[in-house]
Amino acid sequence: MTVLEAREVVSGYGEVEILHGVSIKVEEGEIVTIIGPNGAGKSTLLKTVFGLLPCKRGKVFFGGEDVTGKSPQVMARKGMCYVPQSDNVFPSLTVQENLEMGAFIRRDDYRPKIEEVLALFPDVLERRYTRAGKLSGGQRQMLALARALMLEPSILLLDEPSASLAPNMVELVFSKILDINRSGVAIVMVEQNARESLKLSHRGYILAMGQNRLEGTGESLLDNEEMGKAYLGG
Amino acid sequence: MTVLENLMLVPGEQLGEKLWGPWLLPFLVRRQERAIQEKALEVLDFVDLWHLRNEFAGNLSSGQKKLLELARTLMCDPQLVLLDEPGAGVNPTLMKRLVAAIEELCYEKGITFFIIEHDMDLVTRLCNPVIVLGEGEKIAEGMPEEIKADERVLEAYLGGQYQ
Amino acid sequence: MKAERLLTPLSFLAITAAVIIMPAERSGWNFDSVISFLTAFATTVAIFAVITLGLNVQWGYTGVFNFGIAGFFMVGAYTAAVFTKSPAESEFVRYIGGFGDSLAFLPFLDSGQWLPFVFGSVAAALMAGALAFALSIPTLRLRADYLAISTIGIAELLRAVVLEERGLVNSARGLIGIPRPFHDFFEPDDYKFVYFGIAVLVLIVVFVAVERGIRSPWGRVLRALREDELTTAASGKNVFGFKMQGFIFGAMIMGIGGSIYAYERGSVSPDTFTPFFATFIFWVMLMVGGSGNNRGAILGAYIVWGIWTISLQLQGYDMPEFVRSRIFFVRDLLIGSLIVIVLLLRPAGLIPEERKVSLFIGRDTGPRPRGPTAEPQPPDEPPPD
Amino acid sequence: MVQAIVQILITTFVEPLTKALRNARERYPALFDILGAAAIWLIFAALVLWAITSEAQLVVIGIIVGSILALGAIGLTLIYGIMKFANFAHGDTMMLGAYVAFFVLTGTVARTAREDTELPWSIGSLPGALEPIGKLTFGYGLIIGTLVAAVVIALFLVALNHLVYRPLRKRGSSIVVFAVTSLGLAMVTRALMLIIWGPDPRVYVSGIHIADKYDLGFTTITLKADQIFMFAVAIVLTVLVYFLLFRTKLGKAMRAVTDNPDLARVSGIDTEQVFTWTWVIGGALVAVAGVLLALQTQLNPILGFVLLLPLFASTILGGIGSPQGALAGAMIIGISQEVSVGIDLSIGGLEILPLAPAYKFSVAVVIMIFTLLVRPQGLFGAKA
Repeated sequence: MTVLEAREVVSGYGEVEILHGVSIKVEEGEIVTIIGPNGAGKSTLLKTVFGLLPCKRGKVFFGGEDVTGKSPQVMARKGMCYVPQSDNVFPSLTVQENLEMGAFIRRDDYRPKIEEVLALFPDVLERRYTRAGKLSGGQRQMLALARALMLEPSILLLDEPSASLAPNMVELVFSKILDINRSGVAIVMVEQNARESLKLSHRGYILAMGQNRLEGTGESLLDNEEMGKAYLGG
Repeated sequence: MTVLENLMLVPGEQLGEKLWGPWLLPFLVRRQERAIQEKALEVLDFVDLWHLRNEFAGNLSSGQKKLLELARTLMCDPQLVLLDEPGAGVNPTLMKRLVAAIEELCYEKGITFFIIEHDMDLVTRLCNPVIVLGEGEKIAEGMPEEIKADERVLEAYLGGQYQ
Repeated sequence: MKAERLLTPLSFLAITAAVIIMPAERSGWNFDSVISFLTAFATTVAIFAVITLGLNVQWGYTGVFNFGIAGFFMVGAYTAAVFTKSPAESEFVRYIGGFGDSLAFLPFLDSGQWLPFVFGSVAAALMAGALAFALSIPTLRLRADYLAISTIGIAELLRAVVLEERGLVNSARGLIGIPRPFHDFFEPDDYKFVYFGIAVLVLIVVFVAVERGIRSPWGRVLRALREDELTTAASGKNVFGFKMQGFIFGAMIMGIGGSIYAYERGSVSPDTFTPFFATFIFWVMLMVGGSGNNRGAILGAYIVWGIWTISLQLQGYDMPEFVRSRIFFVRDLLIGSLIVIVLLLRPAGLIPEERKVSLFIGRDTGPRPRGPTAEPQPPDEPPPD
Repeated sequence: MVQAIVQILITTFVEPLTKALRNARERYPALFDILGAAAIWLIFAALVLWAITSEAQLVVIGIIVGSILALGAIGLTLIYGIMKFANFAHGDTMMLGAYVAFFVLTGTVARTAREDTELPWSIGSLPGALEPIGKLTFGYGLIIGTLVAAVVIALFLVALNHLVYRPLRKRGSSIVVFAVTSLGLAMVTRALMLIIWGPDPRVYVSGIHIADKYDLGFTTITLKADQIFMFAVAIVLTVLVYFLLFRTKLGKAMRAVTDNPDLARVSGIDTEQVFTWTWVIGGALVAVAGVLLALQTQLNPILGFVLLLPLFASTILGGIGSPQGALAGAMIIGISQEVSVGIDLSIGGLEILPLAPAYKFSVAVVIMIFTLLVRPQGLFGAKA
């Protein structure tokens, strides 16, 4: 079943148009990676899907329902969570409070969920009552993932989860992403680290100039001759 | 600021940049302004932004902004220009123009370019010696054809195990 | 769209009609009193327009968020007063200096007071400039809102000094008897026209000086750093130096405005320079007229002072006592609401900023340097990437 | 000419100085951080020690003024931290709160500028509403009046938020536009007070209030029961706000929005709702602060603007967005202001700084600018 579908999405910042009609599709339980050169519109696509940027033309469907132009709050309520690339924790709140903020719109008792989520990330669990501003880069990324999981989303949008992390941390973050996916959450991530991310993805899209360039399974993209050209060149 | 003003800002040591300049020596300032404007328009013509000279720079597309940035550097008669990813986010039409502009500047005016870029098309077309960096080290150096054949370069870009 | 374009002339006409008709009707269509009323009105507008121009240099062009106009205004007015007055003689009037007569030792000054007048204005400009220089070192690097709070605080501090230091400028009683320029040469009845002329002359000089400065490479740097300090610094400009120059230049203009205010009134008192009157009203004038536009600043001064004056005129009409006794407060309410409404509905002001490049060259000169290209240029680029 | 001189002055004096300072700050950020905070704390500690031994009475009054300021400053710091703009209307809103309570209590409005008229019924006409409670000067009528004022001011601010600030926010206006708008609203608020209640000062309860003497061992101080009440109210409300911010979901959301509004929106927090609640809390606090201030001094429309500088000084000194910082900052400002009246800096018979009462508020300005120079993030501010 298709969880998320974006059809011919056109969007941008203010007057400037960055996406000129991009389509992606995410099936249930999939990891989908979006790669492409700088300025191709990868992050813009995520932001538009999540309702942070207005969708000028095209449609976004989530779970078969048209959610074009809905606000982030609505998206979060429907079960889509988004982790921005940077500044993705509240630095002056403790780890625990960060997670509570992740569950802000939940009306039920979310305390068991906090324990459950923290169990996934042992080294964040250790620093449960420290302020998030004092965590290391990798721990922050973990916390950001944990925060997004608090709503038990059916799909997670990740904007460059491995950006500016040390290599061993990158590995750890990717393994966590795989864990999350195995628990049944579909994942869409935008990545610069094409090789590593495509390795663990089911499918991938390559964007260039705000348009779809290539799509296929993770392996097929890695083997593709044109992939080198598309990713390295514009 | 309009595109033209952006360029006219660049030259240093302008007499009119002292507040007393425009008050006490308007004629000299005017002459200087004319010269600067002429040069700015020439540079704008060169990068094909002349028709946008009175447009606000904020309204330009990102590709046009790249051209404007190049134009800004040209305003101070450089001998060496450093470009950080000139090709990123530029559409093919503008890219052609950019490449043509760089070529002309390089071969006709003798300006040296030092370009950081990951678009191999652009690199092959423009650059004579290419230096490839990977994980903080120099991996290879040479002409584009040599580079393209280099094992380690291919590995650094796409991962050796898939080649 | 059309209504938008009519807004500026309509508001101008409405104010003009009101300031002519109201006094005329109240004086029983006495032409002379209307003329003298209008002269006084226009003189004040000219004086306040000078100060608004100074604010426009600071905020409109340099982007310095000065909420302490009252301070510079006050320093200008008091400096001019102290420099042109004769020394204090009575025990009840105490102030420092009083250099007005001591220049009489210069033989060519003996006849009149024309130099002390200019002298006082120059001193006012220098003092206000010096104050701005002193303030800019600690405050100019601050964030805009911190700068605003600091400047408002410093202006209040200065007012406290004026009020409290008895020996300085006669504290709360203020200074009276400031000599008025060329006063002795004219009939008292005609003098108001002369002073109107002087005020307008000062306004024109300041206007031309500001226009020249702004529409020149100097102003270009200011506007560039207002928009993006980093890029301007990357072009090799000394950002802090230019910011400081803009701030000081604006403050000097405010000082000059303060000096001609002091000459016009013939007296100064610390009550005038409260933040509400002496700072806020200039912001309203600039925002209504349009910041970043010198003609807008003058128009704003005209319209806001027009509203201010008209509401005072209303007092003379027959109306219920409970309204009449509150007319001053209603006026405050009007001015306060005016700026909120302007910022909500027309944030650019009546005359928005112009796109003129430089005073020294036209907006668009000459043909394309290398001649037109073969195919006509597309009007704009295809969708940007 | 002038410009050339300025240029020379800049290059010879200002630039080397600022450059050296900046370099030092870049090289030893931690050291500068600690030094800045330590300098402020030390100066304050020395002042308090000196003041307690010589001017205990003034220190006590300073604490009372400080606790009133604290209530206003907490509201201001929340608005500043969450909405990210300096609300110049806060002082006048504070005074408006005091007047609303006055109106509820007495039903008095001005008929003309100098004559009053009374409504036929008000809280004050309830049986025993004006009967003093214990040693206090006022009865339960004023407490009801204060509660009503808190509600009215909260609603007033929420209405302003919807009518004025939200459209500005939607347009993405700069902080400067917000600041000028709030200054305009300050003027509107003050004009409203002048229109409704006239320019003359008023008091809640007229007559002479008796103060008690307390023996502290080394000195005696006099204190009115009202003043102890003010201090208690301020402390209780501050503690309540602290609990709200650190223990409740709404409070945590408010802190989250202060930290990172974009991420808060992404997490599903309705930021507009948080803004509304911030105005409600800030408004209620500032209304209570206004009533307490009017009890301590008087009701006077022009006091609102005078208060603005100490309020901002407390907020900046404590660190924007930090309620405990606002409390500490307000105490420091309050005590410094009051104690400054007692300072008589005479050196060798030469009076150099006879600090007159009019300089009270200048003390706040000086402390504020000093803070901005040495430690712009304030005492409790986290971000550099």
